[in-house]
This record gives sequence, C-alpha cells and structure tokens, in this order.
Amino acid sequence: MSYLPATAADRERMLRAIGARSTADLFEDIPACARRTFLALPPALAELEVARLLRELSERNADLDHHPCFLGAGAYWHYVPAVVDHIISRSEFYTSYTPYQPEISQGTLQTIYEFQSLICLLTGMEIANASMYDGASALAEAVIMCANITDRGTVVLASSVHPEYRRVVQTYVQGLSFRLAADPVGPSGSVDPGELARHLTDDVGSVVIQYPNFFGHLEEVDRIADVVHAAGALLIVVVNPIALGLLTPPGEMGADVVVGEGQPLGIPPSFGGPYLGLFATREKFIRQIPGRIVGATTDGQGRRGFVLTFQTREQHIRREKATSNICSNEALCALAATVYLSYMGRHGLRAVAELCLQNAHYLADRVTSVPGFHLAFTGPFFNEFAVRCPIAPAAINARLQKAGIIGGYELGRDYPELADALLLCATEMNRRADMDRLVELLGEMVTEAQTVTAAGEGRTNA
Amino acid sequence: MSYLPATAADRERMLRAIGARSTADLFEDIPACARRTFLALPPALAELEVARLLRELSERNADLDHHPCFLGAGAYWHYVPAVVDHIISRSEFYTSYTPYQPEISQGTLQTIYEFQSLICLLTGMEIANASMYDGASALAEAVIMCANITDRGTVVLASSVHPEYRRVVQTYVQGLSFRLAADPVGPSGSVDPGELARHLTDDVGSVVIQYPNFFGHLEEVDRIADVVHAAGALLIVVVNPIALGLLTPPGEMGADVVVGEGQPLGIPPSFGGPYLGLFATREKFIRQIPGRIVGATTDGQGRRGFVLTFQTREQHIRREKATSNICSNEALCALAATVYLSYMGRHGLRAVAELCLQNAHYLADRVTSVPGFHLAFTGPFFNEFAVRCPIAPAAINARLQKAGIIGGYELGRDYPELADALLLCATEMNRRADMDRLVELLGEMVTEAQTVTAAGEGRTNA
Amino acid sequence: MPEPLIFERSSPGRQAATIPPAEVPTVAVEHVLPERFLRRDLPLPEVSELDVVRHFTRLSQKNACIDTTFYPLGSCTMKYNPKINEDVARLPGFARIHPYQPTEMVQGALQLMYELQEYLAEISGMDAVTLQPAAGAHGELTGMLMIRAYHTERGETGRSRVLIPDSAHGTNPATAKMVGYTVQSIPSDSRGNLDLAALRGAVGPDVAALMITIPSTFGLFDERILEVIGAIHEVGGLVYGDGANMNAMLGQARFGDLGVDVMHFNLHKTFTTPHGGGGPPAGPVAVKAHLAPYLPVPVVARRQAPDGSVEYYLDYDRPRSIGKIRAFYGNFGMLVRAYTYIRSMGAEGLQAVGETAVLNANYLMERLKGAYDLYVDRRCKHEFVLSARRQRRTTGVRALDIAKRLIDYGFHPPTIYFPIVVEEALMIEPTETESIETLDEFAEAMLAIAREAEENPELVKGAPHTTEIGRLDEVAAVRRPNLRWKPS
Amino acid sequence: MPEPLIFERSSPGRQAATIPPAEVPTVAVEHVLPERFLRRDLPLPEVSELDVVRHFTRLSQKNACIDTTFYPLGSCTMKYNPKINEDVARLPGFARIHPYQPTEMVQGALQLMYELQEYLAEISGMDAVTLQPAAGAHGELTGMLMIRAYHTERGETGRSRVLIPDSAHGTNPATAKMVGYTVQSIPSDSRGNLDLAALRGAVGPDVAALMITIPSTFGLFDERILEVIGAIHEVGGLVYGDGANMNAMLGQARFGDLGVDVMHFNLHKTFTTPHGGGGPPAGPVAVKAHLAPYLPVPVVARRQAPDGSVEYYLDYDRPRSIGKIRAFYGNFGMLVRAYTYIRSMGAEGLQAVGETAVLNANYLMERLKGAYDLYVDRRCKHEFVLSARRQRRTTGVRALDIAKRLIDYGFHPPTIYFPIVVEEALMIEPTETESIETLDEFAEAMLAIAREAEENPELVKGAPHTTEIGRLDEVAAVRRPNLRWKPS
Ligand SMILES: Cc1ncc(COP(=O)(O)O)c(C=O)c1O
Ligand SMILES: Cc1ncc(COP(=O)(O)O)c(C=O)c1O
Repeated sequence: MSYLPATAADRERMLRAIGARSTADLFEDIPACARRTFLALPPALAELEVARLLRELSERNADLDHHPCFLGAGAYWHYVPAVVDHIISRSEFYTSYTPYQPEISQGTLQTIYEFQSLICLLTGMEIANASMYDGASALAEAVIMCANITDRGTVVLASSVHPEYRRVVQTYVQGLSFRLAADPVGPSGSVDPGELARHLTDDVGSVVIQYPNFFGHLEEVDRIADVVHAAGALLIVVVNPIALGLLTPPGEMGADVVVGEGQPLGIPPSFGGPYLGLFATREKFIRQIPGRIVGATTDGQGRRGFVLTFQTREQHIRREKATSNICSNEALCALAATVYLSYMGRHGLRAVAELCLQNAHYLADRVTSVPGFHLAFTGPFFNEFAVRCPIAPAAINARLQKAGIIGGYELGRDYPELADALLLCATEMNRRADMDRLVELLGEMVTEAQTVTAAGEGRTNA
Repeated sequence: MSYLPATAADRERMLRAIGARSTADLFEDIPACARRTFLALPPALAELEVARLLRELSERNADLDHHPCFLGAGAYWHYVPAVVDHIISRSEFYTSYTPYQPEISQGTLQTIYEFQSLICLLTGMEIANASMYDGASALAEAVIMCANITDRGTVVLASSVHPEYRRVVQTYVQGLSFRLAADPVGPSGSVDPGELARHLTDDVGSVVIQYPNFFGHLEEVDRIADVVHAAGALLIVVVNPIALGLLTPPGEMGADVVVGEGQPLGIPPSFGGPYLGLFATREKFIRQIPGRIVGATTDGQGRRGFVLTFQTREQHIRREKATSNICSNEALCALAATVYLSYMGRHGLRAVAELCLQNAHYLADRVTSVPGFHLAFTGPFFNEFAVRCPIAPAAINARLQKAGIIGGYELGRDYPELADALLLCATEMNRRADMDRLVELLGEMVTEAQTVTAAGEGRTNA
Repeated sequence: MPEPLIFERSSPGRQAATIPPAEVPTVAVEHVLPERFLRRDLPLPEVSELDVVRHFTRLSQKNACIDTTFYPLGSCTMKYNPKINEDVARLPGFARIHPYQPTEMVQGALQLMYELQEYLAEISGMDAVTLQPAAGAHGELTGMLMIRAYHTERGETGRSRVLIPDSAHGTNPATAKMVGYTVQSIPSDSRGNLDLAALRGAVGPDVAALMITIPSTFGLFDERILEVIGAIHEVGGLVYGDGANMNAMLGQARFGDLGVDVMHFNLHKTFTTPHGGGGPPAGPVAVKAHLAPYLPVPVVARRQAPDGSVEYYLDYDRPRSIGKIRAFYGNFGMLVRAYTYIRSMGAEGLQAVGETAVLNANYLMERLKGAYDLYVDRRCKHEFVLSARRQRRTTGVRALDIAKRLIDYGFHPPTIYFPIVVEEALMIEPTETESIETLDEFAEAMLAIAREAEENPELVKGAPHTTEIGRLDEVAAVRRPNLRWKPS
Repeated sequence: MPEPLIFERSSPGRQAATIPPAEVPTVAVEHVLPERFLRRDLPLPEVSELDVVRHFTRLSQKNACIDTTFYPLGSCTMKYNPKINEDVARLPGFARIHPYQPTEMVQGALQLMYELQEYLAEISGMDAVTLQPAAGAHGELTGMLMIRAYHTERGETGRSRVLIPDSAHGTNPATAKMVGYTVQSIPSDSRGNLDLAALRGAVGPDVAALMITIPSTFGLFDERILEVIGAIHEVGGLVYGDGANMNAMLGQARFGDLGVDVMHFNLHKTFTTPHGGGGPPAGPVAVKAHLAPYLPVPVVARRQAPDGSVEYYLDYDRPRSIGKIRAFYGNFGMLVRAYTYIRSMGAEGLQAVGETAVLNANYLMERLKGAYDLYVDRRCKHEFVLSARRQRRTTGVRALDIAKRLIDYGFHPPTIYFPIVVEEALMIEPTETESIETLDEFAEAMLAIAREAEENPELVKGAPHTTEIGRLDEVAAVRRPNLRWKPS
C-alpha cells in the first residue's frame, strides 16, 4: 500500500513487542457489537487510475479558462500570478501545522506577521488576525465580538450586504440572544445614513455594511460611521480587498471592524473554497478578537523572532471563555494572499483594480445600450453592477450557457423586488471580445423577444 | 519590469559609481556600425496574457490524456507518479547548476550518485555516468568511446536499432575516420549472430544492437556478445529501461556499454525532449567515458559526502583531449528517473513492465485477428510489434486520426521493405476499450476496402 | 540566516507584477469614482519577482514539516499528504470554477461532493452528511446548532447544559458556549474513561448534549462507551461525537453504530488534506436521520433529470435547516483531496490505516513507557499521553524542555500540556504513514533525552541548541505588542 | 542532518507504487518471453511514498540555488527562472504530446518552434535557426559539423585547423576535436582582446574556422572584433560564435551583424530556462544563409495548406543537411520556456536585460577592483574576472578559499580557475535580475574576506565553517572510486 510503510514483518515485530497476537487485539476495548470492519466503498485505485478518474470528473465542469464568466457576487475570477502557487506548493509551508513550536516554524510565523501587516495597510486598520474561515464567518464573528464589546445584542445588517453573509450571521447567533434589526437600505440600493439613524436604538451593538456593497456600489462609509458612532454602536465593514487597491480604506473612514473575503488575493475560485476570512480591527480590541495572532519578539540573544501571541483569548487555553471556537484557520490561503500582495505591490494592486473598474464600466455601458437594459441603481460602482433586464434573467442565463458563457447572478434569488435584475461582474480577466459577444447575444434575445411578441400580437389580432 | 529590479534611481546610482553617463557608454567597445538596439519582436506581454497565449497554443496540440496513442518508437507514454514532478519542482533542484561547490550541492550530488547506482542495477553494469543528452547522442558517444578504446574505426550498426539513432551516429562521426559496416539483420527482424560473425572484420571496434529492438523484439544478446568479443570488438546495447524491469539486463549477457533513452522513467513525452541519455559501462573504462561522474568520499572529519570526480576526462580540464565535449547534461531528468525508480521499487517496475507486455500482447492478438493484418516478425517482443497491414499504413493513420486516435509508427519511413507495416505500441496507459476501438476501426477499414474492391471488380466485370 | 521582512526589502519603483493594457476604451477614474472614494496611497512592498520568490523560499526553509520531519503532534494526525491529491485539486475543472455557475456546468464537482457525502456516511455509520463546515470547530458549531434546533423544535427549550469530559479539546466547550449553552465538565476516571458515576450524577432533563471525543484525547477508547451514550439518551440528550481522532477508528467501528447522533470529521487529519501551516481544514458533519432535516443548506442531492439521466443539484429546499454556516458550499479544494484519498485507499486500505495507526502508537508507547510516566497504562488507540512529571520532580526538566530538545534530534515535538488534566503532558501520535525505523529513531531520541534530563538537565532546559533562533520571549510579545510592520 | 542513501532506507516488502490490475486477459509471462530473457532480480529500493518524498525533500535542502541565494557563477548566467515558464511547459498540450504524432495534431507545438526560430534569428541577426541541439556544446558540435560540411562541399577538405582563443570554454576545443579538427590556441592580449598579430600569424588556407566567444569569457567585448572576423574570412575560414555570453548583447548588437557565420545560444543562460542542477539545457544554432542548407533535419517550416490556412510542418527534405544530431527535435520543454520568456520581455525588455546585466557587472567590478586584482581594467560586459594572485602571494589564500568563505556569508561562489589563463581566477557574473542591494551585500562580503585574508588567513583557508559538511577529499574519490551503491 502506497501510503503505509509497515510490512508484514514490521507488523509482526511490533505486535510481538507489545505482546499482542493480532491487531484485532488492539481493538478489544471496542464493544464487540459495534465492531465493524466492513465498509461498502468502491475498491482502491492505483494512482494512475485515480488521476484519470479525477481528471474526468473535473472535465465535467465548465472551467473559467474556457468559459467567459460574468459572475462575481462574492467570488472573483482574478489572475493568480504563477509565483503564488509555486510558493504555497513548498512542502515546508503546506505540510506543517499551526506554528506551536516557534523555533522550527519561523517561516509560517513571519509570513503571518507579514499577512497581518498587509491587511492592516490594505484596510487602514491597526490589527489583523491570522485569518478566519471565509468572509461570511469572519463577519459572523465580528458581529459577536461587537456584541461582546458593547454588551448590546442587536445588529443592523444592511440588505446591501451579501445575502449569504447575512444568512450566516443569522445562523451563528441562533443560540445567542441576538436581534436582527430592520434594514436601512432604500430603493437606492445603498444604505441611507439618515434612514439608518432612525434604526439605531440603544440596543444596537453593531451595524454591518459592505463596501463595495453586494450591488457593486460604494456605501458612504464615513457618513455612516458618524451615525453609528453617535449611537454608541460599532461599524463593521465587509470589503473586497481588490477594490481597496483603489478605494479609500474603511479604516480611514471610521470603521471599527473590517472583515472580508480574501479570495480575490491570489486564491482560485475553486467552487467556493477554501477561501480566506479577513479580520481587522482597532488595537484596543486585541483581547476580544477571534483567531490567531502573531507578534514579533526576541530570543535570549536579542534576535528577532515571531510567536503566536495573545493566546489567552483562544479556545485551547480559555475553553468556554474563549473569544471564539476557531482553531485551524486558512493559513495557506493567507500565505497566498501575502505572496499576491507582495507581488502586486504598491502600484500593481491599484492597476488591477483599475482594470476591473474599466472593464466593468465598459460592460455596463455596452449592456445598457441594449434596448430594455438599464442599471438598477445609480451611484458609483466598482467591478459589479445590477442591471434590470427586459427578459427573465434565468432565460438570459440559459441562453448564454448554451453559448458557453457563464452569465450573471440572478438577484431575484434573494431580492424579490429585483426579480428582473442580473448582477454582472467584470475583472481584469474579462476580454473585450467576450463582453461584446455577451452584448450581442443580449441584443439578439431582445430582437427575438420582440419578434415573438409581435408575432403573438399578430395572432391575437387575427 | 517584472524580472528586472533596477529602478531608475538604482541605475543612476550605479552609473554614477562607475563614472558613466548612460548605459550606452558601457557598449562603446562595440563598433558603432554593429550597434543595433532595435529588434523586431512582438511586444512584451503581461503574465496573464502570456499564460493565456501559451495555453491557447498548447490546446492546438492533441494531448495524450484525450487521445489514445499507439506510438512508441523511442518515446513512451507511461504514467508519471505525482511524486516525481513535486520533487523536481523543488527550487533547490531546478534552480541550481552543476554541483561545482560540493559543500552546498550535496542534494544534487547525492541524487546523482543514487542515479548512477540505480542505472547500474537496472543495466547490470558497473559504472554509469550522470547522464547524456538523449538515447541517440549517448549511443553516438558510446560508439566513439569504443573506437577510442579498441582503436578500430568501424562500427556495425544493426538496422534493428532505432533509425534516428543510427542517423545520429552517422552525423556524430562525420569528421572522424569511421566506417559503417553492413547490416547483420536478416528478414527475421533481429540480428543473426551467425550473419554478424561474417561482418566482424578486425577493424570493427563496436557492434550496436537494441534490446528490445526497434521492432519490439528481443535480440539474443548473449550469443551476439560471444561473437562480438571473439572478434575483439565491444558490444553496445541500446535499451528501453522499462523493459529491464522484466528482462535479463545486458550487463549479465556480456554487454560492454549500455546506453538508452531514460524518458520512460518518469519523464513526459514533451514532443521529444528534454529526455535522458543513459550511459553505463564497465569500471575499467572509467577514464574513457564521457560526461560527469559523482563519487562518494569523506570530509576532514570523516563524514560521507559526494563530489564530481574523474574530472580530468572532461572538457573544462582536458579541453581538446577530453573524452567528449559534453558539459551541461540532463541532470533534472536524471533526478526524475531517480525518483521514479525509487518510487517504483523492486516490484513496481516489474509490475509496470508486465502491464506493458500484457497490453501489447493483447493488442497484437486482437489486431492480427483482423483479416489481412499479421505480425511482420516472429519471436518474443515486449511492448511493441510490427504489423503488416492490408491497407496503406498512412491511410490507416489518417482514418484513426479522424477518430481522435494516434495510430502507429509507419515503418516505411525508414524501411522500404516494410512499407506496409505499422509499429504499434502499448504501455500501461493504453485502455482495453481504446485497443478494442482501434481494432474495430481496422476491421471497418478492411470491410470498406473489400467493398470498394468488390465494387471495383463489379464494375470491371460489368 | 535571518530573513528581513518583505517590507524591509522594498525599494521605491520596483514591481514584480506585470499589468496588461486595458482592451476597452477607458474612462478617467475620477469620472466614475468621486474623489473621496479614491485612496491616497497604499504602501505595499515594492519588490521584484525574484525578491518575492527568494524571500518566501528562504522563509519556507525555516519550517519543519511532514515532508522533512517526523511530526508526532498529538491530536493533529500529521500523516503523509499524498502528492496526487495536490495535483488533482489544481485541475482547471476544479480550481477554476465559480460557485454560482449553473449546476449543469458543474456536474463533476457536484457528483464528487455527493459521492463524498455517501462515503463519509458509510465510513461513520451515519445517515446524512454536510460538507460545508470549514473546520473541525466549525463542524462542532454546525452540529451543536443542529442539536439546539432539534430540541427547540420539540419544545425542549429548557435544555441548557452541555456535558464535556475534562479531557476534551478546547473547541468543544468554546463551541457549546457559542451556541448559548452552559458547559459542565465531567471528570475522567483512572482508566481514562469518562467517570460514569460522575456522568450519571450530572445528567438530567436540562442536558442538551454530551460532546465526546472518540477515541478520547488520551488516545483511549472509552470502555463503557455504550453506557455513556445510553446515559445521555436516557434523559433525552443527544451525543455529539468529536471525530478529530477518527484515524484510529477507520474500518474498525463506526460512530453511528455506537449511538452517536452527530459528529464531525477532520478531513485535514483523517483524510490527508494538508495542514497548510494552520489550514485550510475541512470539517464535514454527519448526522443520524433524526437530525438530517436541520443540516445547513445546501445539501448536494441527486435526482433523475427529465431526460432520464442522473443529475446532481444543490438542495436549498430544506425548511427546517439551521441555515447557512458559511458562504458557498465548503472548502471544496479540500473535499477533492479527501475524495481522492478515499478512492485511492478503498475500504481495505482505510481499515489498514486504522489498524496501523493504532499498532504504531502502541509500539511507540511500549518503547517509551519505561522512561516516562504513562498517563493510563492500557492499550492506546492512535496516540498516547506521557507525563514528564517524574522528570520535572527529579530534575526540573519540563515537558516543554523535552519538546525543545527533540528539535535538536531532528524531530518535531509532540503536543504538550494537552490534555490539560495531565500534568506535563506529552501527547504522541505517530500515524500510520511512519515506518518502524522512524518510530525507533524517535524512541531512541526520547530515551536519550530522559537520560540527559538526569545527567545533564541544563542541556535539556537550554534546548534547542541547533536552531537559528532560540526560545522566544513570549511575555514581551504580549507586554509590548508588535503585531504588524508600520510604514515609517 | 546527514541523509542516508535511498538504498539504505529500503526495507523488504515496502512499495510506494500502486499498480492497476490489467484490463486485458493476461498471458503467463513465461509463455511469451523465454526464460533466459527474464531477469532474476532487480534490487531497487523498497520504500514507501513518504520515504521517497522525505528523502528527496531533505536532500533538496542541502543545495544552494537561485531561489534562495545570489549565485554569481561566471559564464553560467544564473538569472531568475520565471515561474510562469515552469507552469506553461507543464500544460498537457505541451508535456503530453508524442514526437511522432501527425503534424496536424501538433500545430501548436510546431508554431511555437517556428516562431522561436524566427525570434532567435532576429535577436542574433542570423538567417536560419535549428532548435535541435540539446546544449551549448551540442550546438557547437552541430555548428562545427556544418562548417565542415560547407568546406567539404566546396572541395576544401584540406582545412583541418580550428583557431580558438586561450580564454575559450573547454567545450570549444573539445568540440573541434570531435569534428576531426586540430586545435590551435590563440593568445589574448593585455586588453583581453584576441592577440591580432598572433591571429594573423596563425591564419592560413588550412584554417577551417575560428571559434570565438562574444563577449569573451573575460567578460570583455573584443575591441577589434571586426578585424578578427575579417582575418578569418579573408582566408576562407568561417567564424563560429559561442553565444553562451549573449546576455550582454541582448538588444545591443547582433552576432550576425558582426560577421559571425554560425553560433549557438544557451537558452538555459540567456533565455531563463532553469539549470536543473546541471541540465537540461538547450543550445539552438543560428546560421547565415550560406550555411542554412546544412542545418540538421528536420527544420520547422511553414506553408500554405491546401485550404489556404497556414500550416507548420517538419521539413526533412534537406539533401545537404548534416543529418540528425539527436533523436526527435530538441529539448522542446526548454523551447517552450524560452519562447515564453521572449514573449514576456518583448524587444525593449530584452534590451533592458542586456543593459542591466552589463550595468550590474560594471558596478560590482567597480566595488571590488580595489581589493582584488582585476584581470583587465576596462569596462566589462556581463561579467568580470578578478584574480586572487595578490592574496595568494601575500597570505597564501587562494581563489578556492575565497570561494569557500563566501559560502559562510550566504552566497554561492563565483566560477573559479576559469578562464584558465587567469591566475587564481574569480569570474563573477551578477546578471540583471539581482538588485543593487544584493550586489552591495555581496561586495561587502568580498571586501570582508579580503580583509580576513590579511588578518586571519586560516579562517579563510578553513572555510566553509557553516555547512553541514566540510571540504571533501577529492583525491581519495579518485584513488578509491566509490561510484555507486552495491547490494550487499
Ligand atoms: C480533538 C479535537 N477536536 C476538535 C479539533 C478542532 O478541529 P479544527 O482545528 O479543524 O477546528 C481538534 C483539532 O485541533 C482536535 O484535536
Ligand atoms: C562560454 C561557454 N561556452 C559553451 C558552454 C557550453 O554550454 P553547455 O553547458 O550548454 O554545453 C558554456 C557553458 O557551460 C560556456 O560558458
């Protein structure tokens, strides 16, 4: 067996050493009635068979190399520089575990310290942890943290926050005495600070907004922060880190906690995971934050080194008094993001963000040039926008799919009032020709629909 | 620029330090008439563009994952265990060079020592070098070495040796006073030792045979060796290393030099390269062999270590008196083979060789069950065989190509007398269903040809 | 050699990234984004591609890892991570698919997930599986929320207590608390079993659940597991099985057959997905039928398509579900690896894993139990717990010192000071992928250190002696927190 | 830690490989292969997959490499090897194609080769290119065989001498000899140019060729290159240009424009294909039109297909060709990498490479020329040659010692004792991918070593002090050859 080195002779020797007749002896403490050594599983495959099988399975999926894609909605198709995968494929990084032994884990520890530093720079915050599971769970933890800090159990979740994130928050707080307040998002598709102020009763511990929001638009973070802070609550901002290459960071606009999905930073979409929860906040909350933190310190000879620190917040020490139950996190994804941000650098990240912006604006212009398509909301947007369609979004997507194109996100899934809208996204990976093709197909659909309608009307008339 | 760290400021600083006004100053020693800074090349591409371009180019090739392939003829489609590429992708192996500084090159040096050891085991020889460019050039070097050793300038190259290898030998010896003797291969497709004896005049320095030979058959190495040695010549045997998982090694049958193509040992076919020239011989020829050799020795404290040794044979020391001009070799491919052989192990290599044998024999059985197809030669074969066809081989291949199948090697390319023959190969990668499909298509072609003929005859009769 | 921070390598104007020109007609950024939204500066490092590669490659070499070092970190199952798993997870058809693609365009991914759900159910003897939880702890949260939903739906809202053995991993009590429960710790007895009397004393109608790790973090199988589980069920409580230690159970006995109601797997332990320096993990949860309605959405399901073919889909239509536990569907890349592993091993392979993991642990325990105190002297499962209390008392050498000294011998230390109820604990889990030669080498090192502790305790207390950096000042790290690089 | 041989890790019965069952009905092996052809035993190592991985991963860490270390190995152009090149070369459509596939099934590969031929011709100012030679030395052989064929075809079979500067790389004379020529060495003058008078004295009607490296292995551009080349052409000889040092020339001047008749490239130097611990290299050869007929077969060519589309094919119909120089068509995987690099850089990028490589070398030379003797004190190109003769005379410290001491400072040493005409040579090639900070750090180390040589020569002579292993006994390696592991 490929992965098991023990030969029959080795087994014999070990059994003899421990005074057992057979390995079955070693399981005598298991009640006989519960012993079950038969499993109904497919037979073992040789590596070449399993490689073939998995390749075939993978080819039953339509990959983004070969299918133009206009989906964003929380997972983005960005270019992953070759360097990233080469680094995270180093055995020393991916076959080690949590750096409990700093003397032989400085590689992981220093990269986490660099990750924390990069996330602070990006978000404009003071401290960042070593990662959470994903953007949604990072948000849920932030909401819990803010409730603990403020001792207020109500949270205001703007409906312009990713619907899945809101559902995850709901799930997380099921057992806690939390209340979800009404929604301050009006027909503009963004949070109205005035409207928000009206929701901010004194039991509100935190307000959650997304920047850019789920519809791609930019919330007025600074004005919202003022309103939130005036009410004694904390402001949690969910971000897209690529957008922060271009946008004023929430930390400069009054955010108390910044969370987000780090996937765009060098992590492939992979059908939704593994991703990277970002979590950054103010230094004063250091003892309240969930997750691991790495700090710099020195050894006996004054040499700089890095260690896991503030561990007394964590479950392995504080157990039920811990700030969270998180143990394993998304370290390797955090490493990918660290490599990505180092590689992009000061100007590169901005340049990629600009390309996304340019492509998305070109796409919006072109799509809305097709009769019957118009933007659902006004106001500045980054790489996504909601467009109302003259044809059912599901029908559009089905037609695009036939053409090998992955269409937009159907907003009617979550917003009944947007049943006629698609959320379209463009990044640096979207080619002009593909966008033009999309627009051409939309045009064709509209023409056909008109013809059908006309024909139908013709029949009625007859 | 991605790969150039020097900023404008760095350039300034360096220019100032060396007292130059511009980098152009640094090229003043080049005659002005020959200065030319303009190159007509396509514009620079960003990494994401170049990745896309190369992917698109690669997709204009029919890869072996998706196209059943019956080609062998010196390059074989074997499974490369995942471990191999993971190891050779370690930066420390692929971004270092020839291990001139043993203290910081023990990784490369020890693996070469292990490679030499493995090749000796496989071939049954006493010493092996660190690699040659490929099987063909290894053979050419062997022929030259044997001429130097025996001081005899004639070589007998059996026509059952790979035609390209024979052509390469011819090219290599163009400037030397070599004679190529007549061919001892009879209609059996293998070397006839009796016939060979008649060719062995006293100017013959070496005789070259292939095992299994180009037609897949096994030469009678031991009987041939007797004849060759009786004539005072040396026997060079070209091998397929996978076959040696099953076959008696040439070293046990009297070979003086064993060369071969190491590609089957964990190296992808890659359109013909990079491959791996194997070169093994008897210890007494140590000072005559081409290429690098690693030996074990000790440091001042008696610790085992490895060094490049017997370097006085090599061009960098001996210049025109060197045994060969080879400098860079195929080290990383040798590493791949080392990992491959370690991974396969005592029983694994044999098992793979057996699978090849079984598949090839099944294929031969089935193909020759189609009317009009029969084996060109008798005698035992390993994973390849020549089959005479009732339809032109080119027509067969063209038809297979339409079905997405890569047919056999058309022997008429090199052997006019085999113009109706295909060389078919099967390895562990050939699936039974694909072989059956091949046979089915051959059957269809025969039926169609008969119909056409019948129709033609019908017409004639009419 | 010390490696500077990537920021310390920065030089203005350097850039590794290459950026393609826009293919579309561009607009001035300020025209579409108001000034106030445009950030002024972003002081990311400015480095070349070689700087990036060299920096992180050098850093990598400062780590011990499974691929270079025996890594018997108890409770973490640091077994070999097969290379083929890494390759298949990176296939474009797996790595480059968007989670919201129409299901017709991701049938391969859904099939894989569906089959993995089935395999995990079979392996554990449970009825239904969700692959969504991102980690063991996340699986615990998912499972405990389901237990809560179950009781709530039955109107049993008074169930507020969760019983947890004192040997449990910290995530268990932390999770119970996140779900709103109060935690009651149950002691272990001298054989490392749960103290049945104490348990019986603690059960009552307000008990929501028992969270129990099987085998326990002592590496022991509770000899009265059926009674333990029965005691909870009797009072209407449910049993949460922490499956982090499941390696020992593979092909030996199934959680479901023991009576467990809900459990999680750690794919990054039992099913060879790599630990990644701390993650990404994956913690699927399996339940008995009575809890299946509460599984988070979506569940991957199979149905007949209109054309008669089999079709896989995401089932969101589960009204009693606890909801969503994370965005999208789980750490899919890890699921691909675990699936690959299960297909590589087959039933007999997995059974051999369980057997060999336990055999290796017992062998190593046998070799060490003379020199160190054994917490409980009976057959262990996948791991065993030593105590260095003897060393501490006689020589002042602590478990920490022994761990550090092991580094000098070329080994990654075991888990230390856990389980917390064991004084000076050394928790050793060799796994099945290590050879007897490696176990013997490790045993020799441990025995040598036991001798060193007696003969030259300072040598051990001063360890490690062979690393680039010595023991670090953790107190200073908290007193003067330095948690990030700041631009000057 | 010392790592045993993989054989020393072997244990009977272990096996990493998994073998699928045969899908076909099988025959007994002895039925199809006579007994005498069946090998009795094959004592390959018997190890587990983890054994394999751990063994080679540990070994890898015993190497210095570009990705961890500045590696100024003169004449080898150890520049950064872009990661994207590695990825694209592994695409299934490149790595998994058989060389004998019908050309219709490999149009992408042929197009890439065709375009690469064109690019290399443009970069070098030559007329035609073969991509087949596997290495620089192999390219030399190819080129010299073509020169021979050229002379032979013109009936000039009396041309038997090849002139080679004394600074030349060993492959030049070794190649000339393999082609049947006698070698005459031509001295260099005090400015590092070829001694023109000596050259003029040596030329004659029996000269077949001059093999000249441009820039020379002194890192110098011959100031009278046109006269040198003219002198050969005057007597009907041809000029072979060794292009191993071409990095300095990129986008600056072209071999073809200088009058070179035939030359080779080292893709593994100039065009970033990785050195692989010694290879695989790639040494395409470019020629002027008058040598094009002799190019080895096949050449990749382009034509219009019957349907009007462009079609790439392998042209074997070249009756004056020297023949085949290797099996198949060259180190294709390396060609993919070089192509990718050229497309990534574009014309301006390549020009910047030439400029920066030379700038870096001159800067480093400037920093070091006080502490060490400079072989020739004038502007260098991509590299420069120092001599440690001063150190040797005054302190007994040799170039070898300095090299070893550099290891302690964390650097890979430069090339030493080459060019052989330079006493105690240290040949330093920084390349364009290294930053000024790295050059400065290296300069500081070299200056520190120069001081150490004076103040504490034994420190330098005993180096390296920081490696796992010390200087090895090379004499013993030859006296008592141990060239392989033998089963006992
Ligand atoms: C017994 C036990 N339970 C739960 C966990 C938590 O798993 P994870 O780290 O994946 O959240 C662990 C692992 O650390 C564990 O060992
Ligand atoms: C100047 C010079 N010429 C020729 C060669 C030979 O190149 P290769 O090693 O690729 O055969 C080298 C490289 O070692 C060299 O430096």
